[in-house]
Amino acid sequence: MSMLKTIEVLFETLFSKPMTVKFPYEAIEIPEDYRGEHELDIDKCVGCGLCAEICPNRAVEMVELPEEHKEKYPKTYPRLDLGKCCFCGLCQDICPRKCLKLTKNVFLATPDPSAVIKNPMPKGPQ
Amino acid sequence: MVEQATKMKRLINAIWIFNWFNSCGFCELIPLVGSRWDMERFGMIITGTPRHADVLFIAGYQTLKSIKRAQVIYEQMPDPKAVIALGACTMSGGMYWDSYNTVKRLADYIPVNIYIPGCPPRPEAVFEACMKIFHHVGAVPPHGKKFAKAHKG
Amino acid sequence: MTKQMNEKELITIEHIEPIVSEDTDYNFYFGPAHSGSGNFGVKLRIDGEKVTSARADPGYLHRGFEKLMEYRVPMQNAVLSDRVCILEALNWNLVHAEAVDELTGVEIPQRARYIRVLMAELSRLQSHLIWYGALSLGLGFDTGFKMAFGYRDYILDIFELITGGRVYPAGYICPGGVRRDLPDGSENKIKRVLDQTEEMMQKMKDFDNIVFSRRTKGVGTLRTEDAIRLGATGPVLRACGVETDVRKDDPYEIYDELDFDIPVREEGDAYARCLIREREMEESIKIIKQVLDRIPQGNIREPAKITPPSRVKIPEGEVYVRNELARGEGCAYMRSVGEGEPYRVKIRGPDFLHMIPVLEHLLKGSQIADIPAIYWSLNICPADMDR
Amino acid sequence: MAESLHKESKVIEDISAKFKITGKVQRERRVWVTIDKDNLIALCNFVKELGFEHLSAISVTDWPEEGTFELTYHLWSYSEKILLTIKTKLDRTDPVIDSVIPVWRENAQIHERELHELFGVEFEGNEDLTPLFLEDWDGPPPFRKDFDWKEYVRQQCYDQANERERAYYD
Repeated sequence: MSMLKTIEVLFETLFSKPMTVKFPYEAIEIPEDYRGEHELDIDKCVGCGLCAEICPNRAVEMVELPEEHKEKYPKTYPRLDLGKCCFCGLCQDICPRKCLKLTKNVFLATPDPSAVIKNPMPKGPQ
Repeated sequence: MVEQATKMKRLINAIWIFNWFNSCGFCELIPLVGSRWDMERFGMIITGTPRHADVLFIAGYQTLKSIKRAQVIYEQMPDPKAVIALGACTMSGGMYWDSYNTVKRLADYIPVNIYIPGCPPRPEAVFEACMKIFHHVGAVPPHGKKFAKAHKG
Repeated sequence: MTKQMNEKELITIEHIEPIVSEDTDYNFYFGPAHSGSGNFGVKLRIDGEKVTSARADPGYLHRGFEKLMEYRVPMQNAVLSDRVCILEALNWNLVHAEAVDELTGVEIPQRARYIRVLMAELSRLQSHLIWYGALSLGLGFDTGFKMAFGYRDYILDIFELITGGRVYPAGYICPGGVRRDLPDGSENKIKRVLDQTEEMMQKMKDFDNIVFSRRTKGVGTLRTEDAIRLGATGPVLRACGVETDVRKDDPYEIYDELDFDIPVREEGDAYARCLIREREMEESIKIIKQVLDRIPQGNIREPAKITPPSRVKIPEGEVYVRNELARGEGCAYMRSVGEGEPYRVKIRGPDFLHMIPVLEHLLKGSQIADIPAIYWSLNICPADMDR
Repeated sequence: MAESLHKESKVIEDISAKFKITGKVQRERRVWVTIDKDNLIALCNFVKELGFEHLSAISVTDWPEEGTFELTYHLWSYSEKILLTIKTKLDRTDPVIDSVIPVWRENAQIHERELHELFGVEFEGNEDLTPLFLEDWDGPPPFRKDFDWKEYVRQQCYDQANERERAYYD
């Protein structure tokens, strides 16, 4: 490769914008239906259990709510264990009521594994 | 406890990483090392031998054969060290929960400082985990029955 | 000071025993943790600088894939199937989806066929970029490594846009079609990424410097009859002069309607394999452009809703699917007895034969310095060898 | 589609002229042939001359109720561009068959070594049947149907009391 070629490539890359995304200050825009952390809309959920059945990793389990919400939400609702989940989105596609949605949040790092279990909670004021 | 934390504090600006990537992590490590995310901006450099490494990146499932090597690597690393486990397979067996040859919980074999769920986790999640672990290091005992007792001593 | 030493202690040349030839014969483990790929070891027996014998030591990634698929329904298997070889997830999705489609005999909508080929070719493109990065890392050429993985990231943005996941499409190509439709505006995003990849390939040609060609030319040459006897397929076989490509010989999906040509070379050495893969990237870009112009409208999956696992039934039958992956010929034999789960799935990745017979044959008699060039010119991925 | 099947049916005629087989053409470029275990090697040598030089895969299907292993040899011919699958059955209690190494050298050797480890099939004539993937595994051959992985994993790795692993016990 002749020396001229090297200098040309050198200047070309010297003045072109580097392709690095400087993460904490700038970030690439995550597209609309990215498969990240789950979000359950408990009012629409009828507790049919299809998401627990289709999940390949058995990360979804149907559980009751704690006592104080039992009378308002008597049925069983999906509890998502993100430690087992492979974020494939099958539960989101199979849900007949479309109440389980995968959001764009990916920042889930935790020192202890039990903190990633998402129990179904009503979206109340508390 | 305190002296371990001070030792770890020195670690923050230059984090030398040894990656024991079984399979999934490898395809997510490349963007980290590549020029798009470029983890060397934070002083995170991949070293060839565990002897120079401070942080052990373990990603993907570990088979019975590869966990033996991972333990040897963990013991070879000099003392102020941290272990970052990427992916769901390290927390609970993940997608291969019913496979006869994979390790279900990494914490039984290697003390893990921080887990990153995700299959595999995004580069941003890995950066955020590194930020988390290195800012309040020492306060968090490594997770794992066998090793937690040793840590208290 | 020297006078006090008596003659006995003076070491003369005759006292040092000559190194006899069998002392220079030792074992060497080409360690499991490589910089370029998953975990895989080769036990080498080395005499001086030459490798006298090599023996592959697989098993670091063995998770019993074929039996895991016997416990899951096809939709769950689709999610599982993109973890067979992590570097070309969508191609393995296509292998699994085609096996189930041929068993169920369902008629795939035409639009889904086009999207499938589009995604498979994009996955081949990014897999070749990984190969180029890993090979230049193995040869110590770090500019190529950083550049290849940087440009691959743009293709991952397309995967993220279309399938929702950067690296794992999570069964995007599923039995019956594809899981999601192309978001609008993705055509020109794909075209922009193709231009960036072409710009990178232009740089690749400029970088074709002495170091790169000197270290791979004449290294790891494979004769044609050895290649066929050892079971090499794909670029490794085309580098030995056999003009065969599963997309042309055993066409699947819509490959018989597209026109692309197969690069073939005669030398059969590592450099020929590199040139073939560079030409194949240009072919993939040509295919993607053709597919983008001809995508018809229509729905994207035959049974539009996902049937719950309890009511899924695969009709009885057996089928053998062969696909052209970036590394070679990936095949799946699926046997079903009418239940929801397949009765037996046999997956044979191209690297099962590239990493054990072909690699052992090539490493025998090569120099130690050539091991990385041979190893990464075969574009190996231990995940689909161990399964 | 049907009219272009003469190439495939010609392969079946050539083979059935010499051997007692039951063959069928599944679709274009797919020919399935069943033969009994004894003259498998003769058939393999014959089809190798016919041009089937690429051994794509060897697979074993385990039929516990019938007490048989079903071996399938998938062969591809670069010249004819047809995939021929040879299927034989062998007894499950002592699965012994003679190896096809004389026909397809190292390619067959590595396939047989893997099937020996995962299914326990004995291949006579294949000297190197050492374990391939598993290191010091003393259990039964793992891919057999009677070795249930879910049971094995529940005893080895999980305990029902653990609230998080309850889901693995359906």
